[in-house]
Amino acid sequence: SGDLATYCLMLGDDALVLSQRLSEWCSRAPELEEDVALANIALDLLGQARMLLTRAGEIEGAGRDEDALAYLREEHEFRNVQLSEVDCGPGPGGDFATTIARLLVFSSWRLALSQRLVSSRDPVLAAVAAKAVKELAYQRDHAAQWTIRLGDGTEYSRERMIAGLDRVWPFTDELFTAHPVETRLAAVGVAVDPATLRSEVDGVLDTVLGAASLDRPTVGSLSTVVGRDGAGRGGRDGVHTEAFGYLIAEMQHIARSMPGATW
Amino acid sequence: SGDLATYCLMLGDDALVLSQRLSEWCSRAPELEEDVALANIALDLLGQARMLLTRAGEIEGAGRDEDALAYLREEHEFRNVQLSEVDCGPGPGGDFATTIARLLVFSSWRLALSQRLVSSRDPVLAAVAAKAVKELAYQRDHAAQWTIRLGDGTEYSRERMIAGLDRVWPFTDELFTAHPVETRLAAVGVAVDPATLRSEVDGVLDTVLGAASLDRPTVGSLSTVVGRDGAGRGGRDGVHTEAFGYLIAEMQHIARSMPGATW
Amino acid sequence: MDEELQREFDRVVAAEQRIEPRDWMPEGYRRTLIRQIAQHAHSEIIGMQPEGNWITRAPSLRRKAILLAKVQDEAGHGLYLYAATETLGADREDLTQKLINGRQKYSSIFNYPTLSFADVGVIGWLVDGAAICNQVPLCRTSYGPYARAMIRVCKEESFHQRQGYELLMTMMRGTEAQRRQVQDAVDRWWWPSLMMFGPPDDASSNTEQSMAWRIKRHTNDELRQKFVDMSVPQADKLGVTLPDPELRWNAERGHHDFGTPDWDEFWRVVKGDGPCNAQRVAHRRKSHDDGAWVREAATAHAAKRAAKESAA
Amino acid sequence: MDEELQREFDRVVAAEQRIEPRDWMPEGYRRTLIRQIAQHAHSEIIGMQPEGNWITRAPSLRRKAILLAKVQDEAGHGLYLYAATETLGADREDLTQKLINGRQKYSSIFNYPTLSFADVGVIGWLVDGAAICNQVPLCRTSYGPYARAMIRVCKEESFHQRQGYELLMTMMRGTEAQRRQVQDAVDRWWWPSLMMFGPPDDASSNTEQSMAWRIKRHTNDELRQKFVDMSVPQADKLGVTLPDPELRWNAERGHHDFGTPDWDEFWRVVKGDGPCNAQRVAHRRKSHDDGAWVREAATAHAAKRAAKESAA
Repeated sequence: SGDLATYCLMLGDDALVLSQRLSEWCSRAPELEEDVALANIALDLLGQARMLLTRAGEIEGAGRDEDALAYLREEHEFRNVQLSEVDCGPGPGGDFATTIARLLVFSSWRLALSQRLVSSRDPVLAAVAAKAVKELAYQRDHAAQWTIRLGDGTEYSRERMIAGLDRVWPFTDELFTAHPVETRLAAVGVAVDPATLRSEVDGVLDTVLGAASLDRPTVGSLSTVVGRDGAGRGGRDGVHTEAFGYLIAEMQHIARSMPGATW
Repeated sequence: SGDLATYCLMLGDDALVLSQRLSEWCSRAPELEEDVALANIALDLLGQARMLLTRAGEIEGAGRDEDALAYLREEHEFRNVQLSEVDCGPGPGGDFATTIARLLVFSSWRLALSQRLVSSRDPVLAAVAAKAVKELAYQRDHAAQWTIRLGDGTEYSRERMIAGLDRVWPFTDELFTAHPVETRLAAVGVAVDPATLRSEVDGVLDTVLGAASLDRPTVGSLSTVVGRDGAGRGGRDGVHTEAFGYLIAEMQHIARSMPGATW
Repeated sequence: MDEELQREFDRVVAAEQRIEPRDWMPEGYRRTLIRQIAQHAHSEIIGMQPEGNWITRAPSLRRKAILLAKVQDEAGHGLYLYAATETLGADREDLTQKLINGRQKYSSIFNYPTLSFADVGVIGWLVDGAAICNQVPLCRTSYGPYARAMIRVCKEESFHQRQGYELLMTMMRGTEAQRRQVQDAVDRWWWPSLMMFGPPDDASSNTEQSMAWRIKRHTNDELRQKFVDMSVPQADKLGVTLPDPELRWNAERGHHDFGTPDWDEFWRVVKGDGPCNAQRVAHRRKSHDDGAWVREAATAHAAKRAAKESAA
Repeated sequence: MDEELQREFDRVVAAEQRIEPRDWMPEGYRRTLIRQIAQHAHSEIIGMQPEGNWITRAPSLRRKAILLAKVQDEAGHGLYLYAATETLGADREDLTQKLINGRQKYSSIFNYPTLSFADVGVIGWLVDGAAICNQVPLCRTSYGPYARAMIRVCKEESFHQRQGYELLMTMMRGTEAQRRQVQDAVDRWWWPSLMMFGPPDDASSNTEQSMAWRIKRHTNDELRQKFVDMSVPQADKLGVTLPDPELRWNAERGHHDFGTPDWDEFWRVVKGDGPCNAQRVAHRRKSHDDGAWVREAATAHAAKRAAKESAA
């Protein structure tokens, strides 16, 4: 059950952190329709995060609710994949194309994952996944449409889309690398071994990139930071990118500055 | 003595917050020499801030040291002028010219202030001011030289310099508006009434702008936020700009996340 | 001919019926409506900024979700209000240019900063509250698409208002620091909220014609009084003090007496020197400019696709 | 003629005397030195980023001041190292272009992220420590300006190293969370620090010629051993565990035995796929590009001023 709580944190943190990144776009999107769409996606992910964090806290049984987990953990206690935390714009680390590239990869992967989790032996995970499947299908479709528009729009938008994909691609390998927690839970039918999703997700991405007349990026994946056992460690182990600390600082500041407050 | 502690906070916070803003440039300056120069200025201001905050804490007598004051106050408890907190770059709110424009105004004002504070009847303020005078003369000179280079450089740099001055100008009135604390302390020879500095500072600025063939900006000063007594309130009363909360969040996050830690 | 059309228009308006996009209407009516609805749309869009300022820092996930949904609603309101102007022949891009060039206004209330999370609650309670007072009568306005948009907007706004008030209630039951934040926010937003109804009737232009056209239905001072009367008991229940020493119940009038807003400040802020005017417009301009290449790409792609389809 | 110059050059170098900028030197020596010093300068400049990452968040004002001063020193080191390359005829702008185009390297250690404030201390202790091991012998290198730059750099680096170690000492006396941060940072930085001495001697090229030229004075493995021997007692005193199960004292050799770094990882990171390679170079490129107009303005202004002065 320690594993199950950790697994809920992993999936919950992915959603929480990407939701936070997407909400940075609020009032900054290229058009009003997109302000509405990105806020909608951020809201759906936030909803998934709240259910998963709440569930993680319940299993843990130490009295931590969704807010204790979101606002009072240190950076290294977050278990999200690095793809979700990278600044893909509107900050200096990206732009709208980079945001779309990340959303395309993330939602394609999480949709495939959620479709399989619907048959998880854990009923809560299965229920969360069932709800998420519809939301993620919309997200993937939204990202795919923009990928095609930008890839097959103007010469400039095509350049931006290629640069955006190059920027996020190094973070894709992590999505398909099983963490020991995932391996153990997959063996008992609770979790999904993400390695088994790769060919399906690759197929989806190839279809979208094909429709956008874009090539699959050739940039390699990032070398991971090595821990004391010599094994590579990533977001699932609490090892994040430098940008993540700033995201957490902003997200947690009010909650941490006003101890004992109720909201 | 409540007034004196507050006055030390005001001047200390000005220096602390501008130092924080300037240190954002670190590794981002237009040339290495400027990386060194801006870090140097940030360091000098940080040094002034540390002496003044320490002094404020001592007078207060509640056991707060410089770190308690810097890291554990809420946003509305900071007493710095808004000019020091505005994002003038490298963030999206400005660029190098805006940074220089702010530094020119700030250092000209604070130099004039410090020159007068050297004869304060409070010996600590006098000593801090005496040390600061040399540092501020360098800062003002540095800013003046860049104002001239950018104002009388290329057509583009001239445009940027004009835009930078326009951006910071609305915050200048606050520098010369006496807060009741300043008025009371000036009456007893401890503080300086900032209104009495205006013509001297205006003269300096006019000289620099003249040498750069730039006109004095015509943009008006900002309307202040009105408090319950109907009087306008600014940074000296703890009313700040929206950008300030983000600065504080970043600055305080580690200190607040690790209670009881010693550094 | 024109006279006949004018008579029919006058009859419809006087009978409290609706003018629809294809109906004949006087040019002044069309122009005034476009300006009024555009200003309202601009206000929704600019209004996203002061509240959006707190989304990434909202101190609980529930409040983050509520706030994100609210700001999303504002974008939605902006969208259908711009759509309403388009039924009058206006062009959204043109109106946006007018906004970012400062040639059209938005509600001046959004030129004040949001300085703590309590501001989110107070904006919901007072600013949305004042907006509702202004807008409810417009649900019966003479122009059909505008009236229908206002019905939807008002419904969502009152939902937002309740959420804002509920946040303040929760904060007032919290820590001393939270109560201080609420009172401080009320102190800062009360007078600007009163100014949302516009200058006093004796200093207000255009009211008469707008009244006749049924695109304005109460005077500024009437609405302001209504808002004060509505807010006082809410403030009591909340446990906050409204920052007006002249505020008291006048049994004779059956209304609250209250002080005079600082109209000098009002005009300064309207004219551009408010604490955030430059910031709000610069933010909007930057977002619009930064997004230009995306909108161009979407247009280019749509054209390519259309060309392909017509070739097939 | 050239042969005679070469003989004189060889004599000076062999006699441990200094070659100065105006002295004759072989082209290979000049080229190798430029590359080596430039790489060192680039490392100082790129090295500002991982530590600079913590300036705005430093958890005490004293640590903020120390860190800011340290990063400023790194900019200073970069400046005088670039100046040393200029005495060899190199051009700083050209070298900067080579850095941001990926045609010249910097120390690969800076391709790892700094993930907590403890990293600032560990970089001081281990990374600056390893740098000092590498650089102290270069204070006696054959090229005068380089040797003199290294003397100054080494002096400041050992100051930085002591400050880093002192931060870690303070953190280890602090809370459990602080001790965890220190151990975690040591776990992450230990192996990359060992890699700073370069590949094992049997896989290292150019060493022999550089040794003869006295621009390299010990082999990679010698320096690595020295660093390990120096660090083990420091780690003991600190109370942290070095993440190498094979690490133990070998009384026979009078040195510590230790495990083999993961050279595959080393080469991957050198070749560009480290956690931060792309980020570090993009940051440098952006700063350089964003500053172009400022440098152009300074040049334009200087030209105007010169023209005025010559006209006067």
